[in-house]
Amino acid sequence: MIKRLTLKIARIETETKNVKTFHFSHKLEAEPGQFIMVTDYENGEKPFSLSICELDHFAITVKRIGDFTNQLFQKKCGDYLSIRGPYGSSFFVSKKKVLLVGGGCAVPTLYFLSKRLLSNNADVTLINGAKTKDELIFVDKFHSLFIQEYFVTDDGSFGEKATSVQKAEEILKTDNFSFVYASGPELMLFALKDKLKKINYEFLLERYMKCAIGVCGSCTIDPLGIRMCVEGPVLNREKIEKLTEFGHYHRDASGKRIGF
Amino acid sequence: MIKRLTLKIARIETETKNVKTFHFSHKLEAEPGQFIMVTDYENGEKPFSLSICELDHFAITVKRIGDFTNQLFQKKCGDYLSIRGPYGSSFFVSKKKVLLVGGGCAVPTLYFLSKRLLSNNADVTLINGAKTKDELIFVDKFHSLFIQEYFVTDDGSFGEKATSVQKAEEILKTDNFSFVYASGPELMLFALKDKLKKINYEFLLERYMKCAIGVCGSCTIDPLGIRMCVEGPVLNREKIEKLTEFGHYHRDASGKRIGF
Amino acid sequence: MHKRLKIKFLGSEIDSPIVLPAGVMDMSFSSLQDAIINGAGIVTSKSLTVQPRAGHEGPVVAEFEGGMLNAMGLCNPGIDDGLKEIEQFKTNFAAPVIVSIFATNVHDFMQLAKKVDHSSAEFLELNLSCPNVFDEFGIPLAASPQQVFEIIKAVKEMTSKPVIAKLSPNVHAIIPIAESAQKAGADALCLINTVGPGMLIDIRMRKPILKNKFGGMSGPCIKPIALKLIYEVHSKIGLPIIGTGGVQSGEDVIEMWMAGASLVGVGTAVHYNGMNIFTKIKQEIIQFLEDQNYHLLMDVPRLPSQVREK
Amino acid sequence: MHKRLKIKFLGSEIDSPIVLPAGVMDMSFSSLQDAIINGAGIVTSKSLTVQPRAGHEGPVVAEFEGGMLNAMGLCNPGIDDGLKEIEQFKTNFAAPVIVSIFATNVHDFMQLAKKVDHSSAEFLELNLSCPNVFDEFGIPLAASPQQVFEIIKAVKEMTSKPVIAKLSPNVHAIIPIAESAQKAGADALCLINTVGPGMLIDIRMRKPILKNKFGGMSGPCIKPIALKLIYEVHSKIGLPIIGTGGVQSGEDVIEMWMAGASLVGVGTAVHYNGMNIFTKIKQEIIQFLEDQNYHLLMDVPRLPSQVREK
Ligand SMILES: Cc1cc2nc3c(=O)[nH]c(=O)nc-3n(C[C@H](O)[C@H](O)[C@H](O)COP(=O)(O)OP(=O)(O)OC[C@H]3O[C@@H](n4cnc5c(N)ncnc54)[C@H](O)[C@@H]3O)c2cc1C
Ligand SMILES: Cc1cc2nc3c(=O)[nH]c(=O)nc-3n(C[C@H](O)[C@H](O)[C@H](O)COP(=O)(O)OP(=O)(O)OC[C@H]3O[C@@H](n4cnc5c(N)ncnc54)[C@H](O)[C@@H]3O)c2cc1C
Ligand SMILES: Cc1cc2nc3c(=O)[nH]c(=O)nc-3n(C[C@H](O)[C@H](O)[C@H](O)COP(=O)(O)O)c2cc1C
Ligand SMILES: Cc1cc2nc3c(=O)[nH]c(=O)nc-3n(C[C@H](O)[C@H](O)[C@H](O)COP(=O)(O)O)c2cc1C
Ligand code: FES
Ligand code: FES
Repeated sequence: MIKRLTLKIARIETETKNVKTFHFSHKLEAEPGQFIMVTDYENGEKPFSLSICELDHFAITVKRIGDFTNQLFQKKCGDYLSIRGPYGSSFFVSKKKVLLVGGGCAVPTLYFLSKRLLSNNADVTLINGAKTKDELIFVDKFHSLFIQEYFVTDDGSFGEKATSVQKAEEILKTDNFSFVYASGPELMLFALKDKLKKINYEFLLERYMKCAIGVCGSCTIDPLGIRMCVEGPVLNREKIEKLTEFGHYHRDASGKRIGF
Repeated sequence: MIKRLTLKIARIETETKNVKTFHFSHKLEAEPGQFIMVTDYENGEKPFSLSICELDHFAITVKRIGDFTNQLFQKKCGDYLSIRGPYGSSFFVSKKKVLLVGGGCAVPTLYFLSKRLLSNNADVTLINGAKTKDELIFVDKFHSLFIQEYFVTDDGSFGEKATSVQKAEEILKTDNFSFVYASGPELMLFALKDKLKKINYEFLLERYMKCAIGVCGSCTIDPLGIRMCVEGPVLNREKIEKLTEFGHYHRDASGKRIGF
Repeated sequence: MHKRLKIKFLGSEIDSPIVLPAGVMDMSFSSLQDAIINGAGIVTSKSLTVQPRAGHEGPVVAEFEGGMLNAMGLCNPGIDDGLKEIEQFKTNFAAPVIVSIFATNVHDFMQLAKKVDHSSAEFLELNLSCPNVFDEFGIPLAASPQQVFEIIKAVKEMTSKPVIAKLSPNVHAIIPIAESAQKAGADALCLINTVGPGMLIDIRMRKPILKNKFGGMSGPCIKPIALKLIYEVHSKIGLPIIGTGGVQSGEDVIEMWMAGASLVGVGTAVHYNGMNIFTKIKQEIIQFLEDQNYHLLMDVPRLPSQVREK
Repeated sequence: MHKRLKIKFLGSEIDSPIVLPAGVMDMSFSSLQDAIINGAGIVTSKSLTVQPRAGHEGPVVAEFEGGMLNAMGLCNPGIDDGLKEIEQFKTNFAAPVIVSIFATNVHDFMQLAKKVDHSSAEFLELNLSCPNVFDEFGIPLAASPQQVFEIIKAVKEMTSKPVIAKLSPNVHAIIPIAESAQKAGADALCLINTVGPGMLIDIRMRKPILKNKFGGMSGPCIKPIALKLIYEVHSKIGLPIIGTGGVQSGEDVIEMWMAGASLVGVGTAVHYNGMNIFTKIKQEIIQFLEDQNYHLLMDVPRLPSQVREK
């Protein structure tokens, strides 16, 4: 039984026009890739990956997209939010030379991962990609870490003009990595998968979550039937290769299939 | 939550015409003075002190007295009994020179205590008393321990003709003990208490038990209101001196007061 | 500390919101005293009947994850001896006492109520909901709005002491029953009695664990049911409520309070932690009041209780 | 190993007594398959409705000592898409399927039943007892013997598949309802749906934790209630029973069996342990059979079920 925590928002950081980081002063024992369920008891309850998880505080980084996130953006420092978790699987923390590929607002979880990789003495390279300059996030935060960074934007407004996948393909040819981690839109991940013929990897996939404790079945993925809230959201190559659903469809709140 | 154990009777030993020891092959973590609740689901459920508690087995020693114990005496080796516990407080295990005073069928718990005292290097003296020779129990078992023993019977049919209390008074005058333990009929204990003006002691008192988990209130003792199934059945001098009920009355199954 | 937890209940000022509920550690004046010493504000007697009852044969309790079953079978020394324990309690303590009574017909309830009326106890509680004497007495009275009405009405005529009706959670609609109680003149409600009843089986001996087969569920796992019923009744019926069921911490007391309880019973938790659980609970309530900047427990607001359609 | 756990149920031979019950890990053909791979003998679909339902907003679950509350709100893709998942399951697996349906009136139940009748599923289950859609639909149908009778009667005319009626534990007398179901032609009963419902409160934000306020209780703490009702119904009504409620071990399955269940649902325990709990449970059943010298699960006798007076 995971106890629910009702915490005051300790600090709110504006990352971009539509992305904010919400900080909480509480020690949460979590691993990179894991997520928490967040609610204000008014507008539903939604999953968010941990972007920061230190000894005495943690944070989530949220993109404004619909009802829930809009309401979240109205909250002020000192307001209460209720959370439960951490839930789900986490990234394997390597000791070697690894490549992190992030797209859009799914990048922050790779920040938490980078910190753990670095403290494990891994050699970390990051591709941080977005459509345009204004949507690149955590640029400063990653900058303060001892990692190799590449910034790419679809329109070339910051860093190189390329997609994360193109950049990854390029680097993987020249450099010798032992593992790839990726978090981003599903079609980006799906495209990336094709480029990773010879290397081990883990992806963070998002599916509709309701219970987040592995009982309701909302988040299962075909044809393995595994629960993305427990056995996911981080899946390894072996599992991803067996998925028929990945890159093609997902299920909505009612369980109906929705194509990508 | 204490888990119920349903165990086969491993061995039945006949101690006297009306006393049997029931052995079970199971490791029970218990302290001397503690008791278990025993049931066959047919004839009620009753408390019995542990008389033996070794690494791989334990036993209770039962006097036939009414419905429940009569039925228990019909059981054969291999029959199931269901038990829960151990429950209640236990005797302080001294390292010094101590006197154990037992009366009738309440003596066996002092055997378990003796074993623990001996392994704690205490110097143990026992008075084992009964009305008559046939009612003395555990004579052989105590005999095999390195303790100083005195046997007394009211009619002198075995050992000295005396009550346990008389004998205790006598020994306490001549010898130097640091602690007294006693288990026996309440009026014996009540009489003994008067002889123990200057020495620390613990008595095992019996009260009507139903839940044995400290919730129903059947076993409380006036005026402390403490629960004899949790804070008892072993009480120390400090508590016993405060009791107005001790030696005068107890409560039956309905809670009605019954005089001794 | 004590001042902050004072509660007004049916005209009395009570030192602490914690109630020792019927049937838990209340067979003797001593344990009632022990409850007060440890921090209860009110104590309830075991449910007393006209004649003494030895109760069911054992096993009378069985534990499971989240709670316990009990089928004590209403053991009690009878109304006369039971009231003697109350009088003895009252010679030393001023704390208010609720006498719980149980009967199976209006006549006995009236007779019992009359005796309580002559006692020093402050309140009378009607146990209309014991689920453990089904074999003997059938479906609890509290399942029938009609019977609830008749008994309370009759009892009210026998006593000037405030009457608390203890209801059963084991019905599919509580409101009609609570309404009946109110119409009949009940001064307060006690919610809830034990849940179920339930059963557990010893699979090796192929026997129900309880001699009575069935027993009422209490303990932490029934708290959600208690909260739901308290909230529902508080939203619709304007009677003070003693909230009972699964409470084991100060935060649980606040939860009950927010749901609509005025006083809070702590029963089974005594088993887990002994009577000094009351001290712990009181400290935890104070802690909450301080963290949340409330001065008094009475300042803590209830849940916004949107009145719901039936 | 498998042979020893075979059960006859409504004319079918089932490989394992373990049922994946409605609403637990059954939104996709994949998770139904996963249940079979891990050792379930039958799987049940999520309760399907005429139209798709997104269900309640979150939080939809809340945990407490001994169990959890849920108020999913009957989210499901609707009968048509729901049955597609079943057909996809059936292309790979032969294991029997129960399709659960939910509606609020006889007409919709009939329409749903007709569709299930045309599907490859073996059994039809009527969810008459969801406690989580009270606001929308009022008191569960299963609280009224009359309604239970009408719905089952009507459904039986729409389908030749065996019909299982899933009843509510939240009534003060189950027998009249089970009798109605039997008279109307139900082939089996499923006991029990979730208990309560219950409620939990966040005392810092002063809000019910569930968005729906109330949710049904499941998990280990409801097992005693399930056992009691199964035992009671089995003693008096001659219908096979799917026993569901709080089962998490092989010994729990035996307990359900002794109380009178023919098959045993394992729901919430999947949350605690994942689907491989089924493998563990099967091993534990075999262990018990061996220890107690039974060859088959079907050889294990029931509790002696003394028929009790009402
Ligand atoms: C494991 C996981 C980690 C996530 N981490 C982050 C994160 O760190 N930062 C972030 O901004 N977002 C994250 N998300 C997505 C986030 O949950 C959605 O953005 C949010 O639920 C949108 O809610 P809304 O009401 O604002 O928008 P809506 O209008 O309700 O939905 C917009 C889209 O969000 C997705 N979504 C909505 N509800 C859910 C749900 N219950 N479960 C999963 N997806 C949902 C759907 O794709 C939907 O189309 C994560 C999702 C998952 C599954
Ligand atoms: C802590 C404790 C330890 C005990 N240890 C032993 C022991 O090691 N060996 C032994 O032979 N006996 C022991 N007893 C006493 C034993 O419980 C009773 O002998 C037994 O309950 C008698 O049951 P019955 O049906 O045979 O007799 P009944 O005819 O029912 O009762 C005879 C007498 O036994 C006592 N008794 C009955 N029921 C209970 C009960 N539920 N709780 C307490 N006392 C009861 C009463 O004094 C009663 O008058 C112990 C009692 C207690 C409280
Ligand atoms: C051992 C036991 C005996 C009980 N006896 C009575 C009783 O005599 N009368 C009554 O009204 N309630 C009785 N109850 C119910 C409690 O008063 C209380 O309503 C219930 O246990 C729920 O609270 P809890 O979870 O805090 O124990 C009894 C409960 C227990 C556990
Ligand atoms: C998350 C969840 C969803 C459920 N949904 C349904 C449902 O749609 N239809 C139904 O008949 N029962 C539903 N139930 C009830 C279960 O089928 C089962 O009867 C109940 O949970 C008790 O079993 P358990 O303790 O093993 O979970 C649901 C239970 C849970 C926990
Ligand atoms: S969200 Fe319910 S099983 Fe994953
Ligand atoms: S026997 Fe119930 S409190 Fe001691």
